[in-house]
Amino acid sequence: MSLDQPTDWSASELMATVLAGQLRDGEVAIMGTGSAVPQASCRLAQLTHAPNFSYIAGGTCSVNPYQQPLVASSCDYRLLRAETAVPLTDVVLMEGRGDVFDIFFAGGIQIDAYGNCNLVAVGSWNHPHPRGPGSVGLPFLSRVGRILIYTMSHNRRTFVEKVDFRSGPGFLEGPASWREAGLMGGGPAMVVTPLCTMTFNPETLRMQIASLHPGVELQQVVEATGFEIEIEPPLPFTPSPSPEQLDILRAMDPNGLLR
Amino acid sequence: MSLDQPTDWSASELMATVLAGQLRDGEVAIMGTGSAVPQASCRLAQLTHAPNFSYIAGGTCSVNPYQQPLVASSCDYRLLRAETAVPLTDVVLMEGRGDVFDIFFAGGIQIDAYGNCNLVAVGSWNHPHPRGPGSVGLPFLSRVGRILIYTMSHNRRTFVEKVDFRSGPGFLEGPASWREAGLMGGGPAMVVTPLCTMTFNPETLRMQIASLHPGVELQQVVEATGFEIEIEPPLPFTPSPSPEQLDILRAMDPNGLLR
Amino acid sequence: MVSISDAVSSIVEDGSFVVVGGMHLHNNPMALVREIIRQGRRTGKLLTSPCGAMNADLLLGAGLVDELITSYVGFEHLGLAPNFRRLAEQGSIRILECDEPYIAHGLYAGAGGLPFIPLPRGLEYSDIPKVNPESYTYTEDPFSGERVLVGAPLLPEVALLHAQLSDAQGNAVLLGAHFLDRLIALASKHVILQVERIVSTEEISSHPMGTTIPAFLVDAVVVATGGCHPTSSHAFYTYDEQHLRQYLEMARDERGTDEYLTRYVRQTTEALYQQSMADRIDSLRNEAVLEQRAL
Amino acid sequence: MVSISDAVSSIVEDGSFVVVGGMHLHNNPMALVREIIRQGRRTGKLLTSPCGAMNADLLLGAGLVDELITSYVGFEHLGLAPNFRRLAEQGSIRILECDEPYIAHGLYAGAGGLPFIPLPRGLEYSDIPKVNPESYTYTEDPFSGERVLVGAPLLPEVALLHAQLSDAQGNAVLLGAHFLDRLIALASKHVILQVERIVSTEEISSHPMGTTIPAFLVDAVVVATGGCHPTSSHAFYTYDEQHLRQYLEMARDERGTDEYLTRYVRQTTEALYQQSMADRIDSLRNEAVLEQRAL
Repeated sequence: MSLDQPTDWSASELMATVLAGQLRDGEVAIMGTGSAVPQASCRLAQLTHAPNFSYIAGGTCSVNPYQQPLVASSCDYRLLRAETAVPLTDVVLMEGRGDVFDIFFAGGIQIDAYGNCNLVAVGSWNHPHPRGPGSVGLPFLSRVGRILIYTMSHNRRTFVEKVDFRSGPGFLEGPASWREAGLMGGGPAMVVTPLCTMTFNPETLRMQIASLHPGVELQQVVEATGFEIEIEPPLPFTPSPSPEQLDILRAMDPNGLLR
Repeated sequence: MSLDQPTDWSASELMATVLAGQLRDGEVAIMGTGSAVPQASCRLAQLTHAPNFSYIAGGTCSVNPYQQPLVASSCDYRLLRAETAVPLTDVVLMEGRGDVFDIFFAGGIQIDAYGNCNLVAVGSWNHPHPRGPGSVGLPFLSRVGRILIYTMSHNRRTFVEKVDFRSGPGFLEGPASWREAGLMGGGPAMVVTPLCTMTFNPETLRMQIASLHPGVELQQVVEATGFEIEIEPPLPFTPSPSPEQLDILRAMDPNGLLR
Repeated sequence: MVSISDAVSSIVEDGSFVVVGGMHLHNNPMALVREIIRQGRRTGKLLTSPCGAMNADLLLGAGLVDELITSYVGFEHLGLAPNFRRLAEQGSIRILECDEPYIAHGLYAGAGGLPFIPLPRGLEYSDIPKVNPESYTYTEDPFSGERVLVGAPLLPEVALLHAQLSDAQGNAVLLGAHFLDRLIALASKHVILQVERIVSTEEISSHPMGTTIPAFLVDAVVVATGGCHPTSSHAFYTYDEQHLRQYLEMARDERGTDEYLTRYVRQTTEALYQQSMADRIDSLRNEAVLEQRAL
Repeated sequence: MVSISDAVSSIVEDGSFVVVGGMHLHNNPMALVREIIRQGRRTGKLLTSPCGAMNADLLLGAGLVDELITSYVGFEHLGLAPNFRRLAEQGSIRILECDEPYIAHGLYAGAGGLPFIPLPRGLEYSDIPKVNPESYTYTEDPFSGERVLVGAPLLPEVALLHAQLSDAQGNAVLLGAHFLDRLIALASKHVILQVERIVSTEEISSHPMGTTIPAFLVDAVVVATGGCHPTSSHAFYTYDEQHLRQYLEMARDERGTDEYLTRYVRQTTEALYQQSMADRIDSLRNEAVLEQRAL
């Protein structure tokens, strides 16, 4: 918990509500490992403003798991308490097709100013420190409607000017390279951390602070970010989770994964 | 029924027993459309000398259907009375892998001296007469252990010197082209018709008569074959089905598809 | 759920690339095929999966197919496909001659966004690639340097599929064989699903791994009880051999085909067709073959 | 059915290309992995599918992997994979860096005899192809002329897989998620299957479409009740978080890893291991999640 003031909700709960707000009725989302926060956000969206939103949860490939309860592993058997399930091989096809998934929830051990994500290596690939687990499906960021990035680590090791290894492409090296690539995906749309939400400047394609979480000072974010982050004051505060949202999140999370 | 002498078994029953004799314990076979005869042969082999022989029956992709009863359509729902079943997409993969299937049962509207099969067109492809249904999986003949060809039509329209369209490769255009192609498959091993069985001369790779069905004269076969067929006298007669074999075949064929 | 006429009129555009599901005499989406004929929608390209039967031959007979991409159209032991045969022999239909491996791998490429698909070595020894350079070409294997036959991805605009069960949203269960229908749904831009019966989402959820097509791939669900007739619907009824033989007889020439289309398609609605065939279909009910989930 | 030691000794040759099934903390074929370590069989190449955990990290810790081909080795929310991390940071293991789409499509190519496999456009914007030219290269799309990233087929010699149920011949049912295990069985020259329980062929036949792997692809079936421990076996038991945390703690250095291997692998047999863990596994039994076929 990185907030300075005491609140009656956790950073993860706030992040889940922020992400839920990005999801629209009728859309379809996909996510990878370590996905309790995005899973909670998807289910929250379904139970509030987006009843026909669909999502596929990790390697079980269950579709619209009921989150009874929210689980920590992306391949947990209990995720099959779900509307239905599809084979992983089909999900790989749909990710490649590129017009099925509107949202990809991404993260990384490094995330850079242009939203590129690294799950492989800090330092050189040959002699990394640390060596990350690996990219899994992150290269598919190039073929998805929009990318929502989340991380529990808002610090200068995670937020760097340029990733040491690109697992999943954000806006590449900025406007020129992004235009040249002509990818079908829309690129990163938002980043949410325990401190703030960030979007991308449509001109520079660099990360900019969009809102500060309640109780967070701008200076905290600037110091915790390893690149020059764009700011357009006055910055709003991120809306706190509503009581209804918190009720829903806590009903699906008896084990307190988000607390 | 093309035999001249009355027998207590049909040509199809004889063909099923001949084909069964080609199947070895532990092997795996695959077949296409219109496959009552090969299906009967596979089940017969399982129930006699080859209990660990496996076969996949047409588009249902059932594995080792119990043939209760033998059915006419290769995709009949009743074929799912089977040991198990696999998806059609998996069968296409296994056919391509090339080391899974030992046997492919093939046929055609034309079959030529080198065992090439045609399911597409007699005459030119642009103006065929008749137009056949199409090749389905026959091009996979290039990647299977050995090919067993069967047809109910032993006549000069079916057995031609050279197919007008090659759906599935036999020994191509003979020894030079076969060597040059260097295919992983072993090529055609046997042909069975209502008149006789034929094998392929190991030198010329052309079809040769291997046995005459009981009551069939050599001259009949020669006249019914549209190319110069090799003969090595004295020709044996094809062994008649045994009473045990006929009991098994008739138990699985209450509707008399083989009669 | 929408009406069959709304589903077809709103999703199938004139000139679309359409794929028909089912295989041979089984699970042909005939209710949707008949509705397309009633509405006179031309299919710019028609793909069979891999083996077409009544689903393709009827559209061909109705003169609604510009180009046919197929590895088989026929009626198995019942005979050749009369309209396919006649049009092919007359040279009055453009055929993209294919084989099953290309159709399966081409759909895989289409579903997965693969720009093209290499085919197993040996397939180049059929004559198919020679007559269909639009679907097949050659390239070099960049690893080995060898010449490789490759296929173009198959990207249908509309899939017409039959499922035995689905919920109202389109989470579909194919009881019995799946043929290529799952892959077709994955590769197609739009999916219209005809089903024997609508079940609750709770029923779908109780066997999540048993679902064949997830709802988010399905554009429209149409109830069509008996909608595969005269072909079979696995686990529900077998094919109507008598009706199929009648069709094969009538469709020997254009006039007979037209008479068949008038009587069984154009002068009736799908609801009336299914009503008129209900007794026949009842008599074709499958003996219980497998221990099944509740129907 | 054979004993686990006979299955491993007769099928896994020293230096083989081995693939381990399961994904993340689930369905890892740990009984087979432990037996390989007991017998000291080197894997010339080890593939994860796509996400390895204990299955890969333990083989790496035992020093039995020459080359690792993977898109992920880790323990999800529990932490990084300690032996994978240490060896990678030391530069003492050759890594063929991959992504999930290549592993899935590469196995598809291997299973289907496709000489190579084009990948969807856009995947070339990761750094993965740059550091792994053995698995990835470029060619030209012969249809469009565009540059295309392609992968080499994945052709494992031995697959180590876990299934919840199978009959004695190896007709295997994965209850719960299948991950890539079906595809792995299709792509691999040999399959060794460890199962929670043997069922009759009649039980398999009563749900033919529910079978995940047909027996003719399986070389050996080994009964390993609790054989995924400390990972989960879907529908049977969940992962043993306490034991996994103990492993992660011990495996922080080589000495601790060796101690773990001595205690839990080398100085015990698989039967004794499973016996010693039986109470723990009982306490990890899954709540009934789904209406299931009879276990």
